[in-house]
Amino acid sequence: MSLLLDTFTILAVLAGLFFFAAGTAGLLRFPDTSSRLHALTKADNLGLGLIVLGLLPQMGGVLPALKLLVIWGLALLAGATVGPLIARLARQEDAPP
Amino acid sequence: MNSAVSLAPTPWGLLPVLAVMLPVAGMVAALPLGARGAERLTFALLPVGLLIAIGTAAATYASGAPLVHLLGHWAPPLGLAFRADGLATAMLLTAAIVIGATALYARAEFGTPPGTPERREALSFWSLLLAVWGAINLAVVADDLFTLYVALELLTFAAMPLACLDGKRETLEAALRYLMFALLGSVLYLLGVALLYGAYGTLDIVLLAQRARAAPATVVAAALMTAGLLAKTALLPLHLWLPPAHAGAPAAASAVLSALVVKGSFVLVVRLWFGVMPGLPAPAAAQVLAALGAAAIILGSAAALAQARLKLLVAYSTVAQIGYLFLMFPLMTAAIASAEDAARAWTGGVLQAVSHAFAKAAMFLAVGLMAKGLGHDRIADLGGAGRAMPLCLLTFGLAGLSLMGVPPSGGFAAKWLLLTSAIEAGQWWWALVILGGGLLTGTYVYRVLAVALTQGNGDTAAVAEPKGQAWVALALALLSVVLGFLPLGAFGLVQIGRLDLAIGGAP
Amino acid sequence: MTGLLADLLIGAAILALAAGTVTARSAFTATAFFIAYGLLLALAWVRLGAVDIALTEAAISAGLSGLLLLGAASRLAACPVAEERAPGPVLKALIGLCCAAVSAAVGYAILSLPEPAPSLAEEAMAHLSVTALGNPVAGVLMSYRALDTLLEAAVVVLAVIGVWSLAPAGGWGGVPGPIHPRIEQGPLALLARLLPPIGIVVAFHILWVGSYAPGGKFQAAAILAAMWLLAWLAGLATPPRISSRRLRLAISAGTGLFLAIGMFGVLAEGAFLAYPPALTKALMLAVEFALAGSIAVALALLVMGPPEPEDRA
Amino acid sequence: MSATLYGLLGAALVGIGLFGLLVRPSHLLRILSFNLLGGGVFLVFGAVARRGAGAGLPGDPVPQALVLTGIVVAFAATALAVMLLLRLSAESAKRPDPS
Amino acid sequence: MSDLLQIAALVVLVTVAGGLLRILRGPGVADRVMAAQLLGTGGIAVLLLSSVATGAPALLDAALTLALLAAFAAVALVMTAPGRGGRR
Repeated sequence: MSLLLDTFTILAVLAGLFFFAAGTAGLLRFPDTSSRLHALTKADNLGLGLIVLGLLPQMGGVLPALKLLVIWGLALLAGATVGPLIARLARQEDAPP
Repeated sequence: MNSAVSLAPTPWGLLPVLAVMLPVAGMVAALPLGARGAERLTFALLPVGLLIAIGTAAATYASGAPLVHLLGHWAPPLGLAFRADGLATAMLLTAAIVIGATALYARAEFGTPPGTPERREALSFWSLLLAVWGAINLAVVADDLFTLYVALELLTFAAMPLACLDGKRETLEAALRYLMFALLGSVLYLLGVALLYGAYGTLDIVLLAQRARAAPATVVAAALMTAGLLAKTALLPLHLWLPPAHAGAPAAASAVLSALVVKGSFVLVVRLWFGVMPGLPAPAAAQVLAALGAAAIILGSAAALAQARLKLLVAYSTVAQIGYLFLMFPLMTAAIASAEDAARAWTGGVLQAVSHAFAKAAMFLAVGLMAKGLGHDRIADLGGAGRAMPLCLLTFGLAGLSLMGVPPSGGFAAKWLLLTSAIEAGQWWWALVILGGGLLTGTYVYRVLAVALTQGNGDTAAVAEPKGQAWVALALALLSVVLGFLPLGAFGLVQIGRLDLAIGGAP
Repeated sequence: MTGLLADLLIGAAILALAAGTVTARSAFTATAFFIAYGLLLALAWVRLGAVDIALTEAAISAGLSGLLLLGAASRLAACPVAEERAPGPVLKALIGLCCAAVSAAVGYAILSLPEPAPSLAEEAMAHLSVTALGNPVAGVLMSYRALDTLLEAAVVVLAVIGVWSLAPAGGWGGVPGPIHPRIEQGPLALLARLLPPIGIVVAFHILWVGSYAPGGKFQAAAILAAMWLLAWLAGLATPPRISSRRLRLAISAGTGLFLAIGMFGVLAEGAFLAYPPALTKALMLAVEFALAGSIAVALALLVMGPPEPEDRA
Repeated sequence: MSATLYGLLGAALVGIGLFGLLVRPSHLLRILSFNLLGGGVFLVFGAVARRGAGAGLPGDPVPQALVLTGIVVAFAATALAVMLLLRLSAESAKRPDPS
Repeated sequence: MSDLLQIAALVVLVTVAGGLLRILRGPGVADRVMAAQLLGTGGIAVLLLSSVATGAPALLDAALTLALLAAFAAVALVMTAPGRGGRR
């Protein structure tokens, strides 16, 4: 059972790492701001989400697990809020004043 | 272990704690009480604070050993101690008197009569005055280097708004420059504190005095802390912030800033050099400090002489008088062999700090009245001021005597002690500086008096001197003169608890 | 091995951000660097085994200082101040050399620190049971060096007085800081409504665990202040006027209570800030909660700034 | 090992902050530099604390507690400096520089 | 397990450091804000991974604080960004 859970953790964390790496690569390589934003949101939401998912079985109890979920929820909320604001900022920057 | 280095709690050890906590409590309460309440609270606390200071001095003198209190019964190095030695009691008394006089003086300007709405200046002034008082008391009685850091920050945070209380652009600029200097100074000090803790595992001054060795960390820490504290004390060449900040503040604030605030960091330099590391022989560094002091005396006095405005003259005079304080350093380190010379230099330094506090506070208050009465503070146009405002001019003159070092005055006693100590120690060049500084001081004081005693152009006839305020200033000036009449034996008080005596000279 | 790599990576990133901050062209860019610097510093504190400090650093450097400095940068862009004179290239190089010398001296001093390092860890742990606390850092803050904490609370009160005393003419007694228009919809309005309740719960949690685990009043206060500021930015919460007696009491209450308990120690135990053993836990809890509230209010007010003239508001 | 590393990082930050404080003409950048400098000083404390690990603790709690106090005090200092600067800018806007 | 998670934390740290390059390079304000956002999320991930790896539950609280404050900092950045007419 424990082996199964550990394998699950490792797989999920690895997947999370992949998204983080992809997000950063996108942030660095994509040519324009809006596609960079797109890449970042993916990394943010999915990367952290997968890591949280992977770590859930490793938590000793319900309360820490709940805390983990709250942390992810907060990150999602922040991403959802800041994303559109950044997009607006990017549009303003791209458009000539 | 002798009594000077003991950290056992003593009877009456609570007095220094109260000396700190009462003004701090007053500052905290000032906010909800409002300007009028803060003013009344200040006047209620003043006599209590003065009594506590007198009590501390009496108890210290009677027992011949510093008063010690362990906060929460926790002994250093884990806990914190308050330790009121002779230097601390002298400063506690000075602070109580200067704050009291300033408060009496400031009532006319910052008072809130019943029924009038609260003014910004009033609430700020009374709460900041209490904050300065608490902070300076803390800076002289705390025995822990980090607590002293907090004291320095309290002092800065209280002094900065006082310097720009009038909200004019020039004073705001001066205050910003002051703040940056002061913040840089305290952060350098804090870095030194970190290194000392890393090297010795304690920040208590008495324990450090026993443990400190001439290791690289100690030397770097001492250099950083000294540099930081000098920036806060405004020793030349780190003095640039002082004249605009002290001259631009309201008179009552200037008095406190010049008389007390710069002394807080000075006392810390003394604690560092003769408390934390008395065993470290650093004659070259002490010579450098004194050389900076000597330069401050000469250049500061010359700059004062060149000023066209009276307030700036008084502010530059502070730059010069701070220089005298640093002459004690090489005399104390050179004279480790001769206890008598070291004692003389120590008393001279402390007496200089105290007598300058009274004289400079008196001078700023008097000058403030003159500037207000005449509507300007241009020295060239002071003609007739002598007739219109005789008390103020008398105050200026008496305070000037003490600053010059003319007998009999507190300033004379201080400078005489330093002078004889310099000659005895074979460092006659400092004696020349003291004499030269006195001469320059005499010249700029005379210059003001000479103009003020001329006839003038007649439009000063209508100027009335606010008698109450003028008497307060005069009383301070008289005090700085009277210090010189005290028999030298009375100054035995300031020798109590000197850590360099207890430990100094030991390898 | 991974630890060393992580340390090197964090260290290099912090250095790069610090260098970026001091060389940045615009104040906004510099501040963005500084916020990132604060976040990374929090990671550095975790690596140093100081989770208490990591929490504080994240909340204060990256959060409150960030907002304070960003707000200043945007307002200064609108009406700039005469700058100090920049030193010439030669002087600049000279200053650079001096700064490098200071760094080298401090580095040398650190390398020369004695081995084994002097430490109060043993002593702090030995007496921890007396303090009724399980977190040694809290023990230092609330018991061994309670005076520092008390004075620090006083410093915060004094800073509020100092900031208010900078109020321009015509503003005394008014609402502190610039006034933000109410944001009714959009993502920000959502965040400003959703985040504060969560933040308050988290702050209480951090405050509560502080007695036996990393956390405590400063961290909780910084989080609470940030939540209030978020609602303020979105125009949802107008702070009370600074003439309000209640607001002023809220600022002073924590420090006042701590002082009173300190004096109570004199009467009951014969030493300032000594807690009677039977009451230790209760008194400490009271101080923790009161200070958290007062410091939260004060920190938020420090970011908001002095009241502005009524006619402009 | 990591203690020394972060100690040296702190020393480097002190130099960087000091440099910014002394050479940048903008007041706001000076205030930022002051904060960098402060961060460096706190890291030196952190290194000292880490070196003193013992009694089952990851670090000496005393310097850690000092840093907590120091961070709050440094924040208060930053707030005062920033507000003073903003007030100065408002006054300068009212009355342009005579020079 | 613990070693693997520590390596994972290191990898996240590397990607975060990569994202920092974007902060340093810019060019636009939006890019800098994005990179700061990534830094926040990455920091949370690092803290979570090390919390499990080293068995230090206190790091969860640090992650929680970081999550709250990262959102706050990002909002502050966006609201005060140049070209938005300042805070007012």
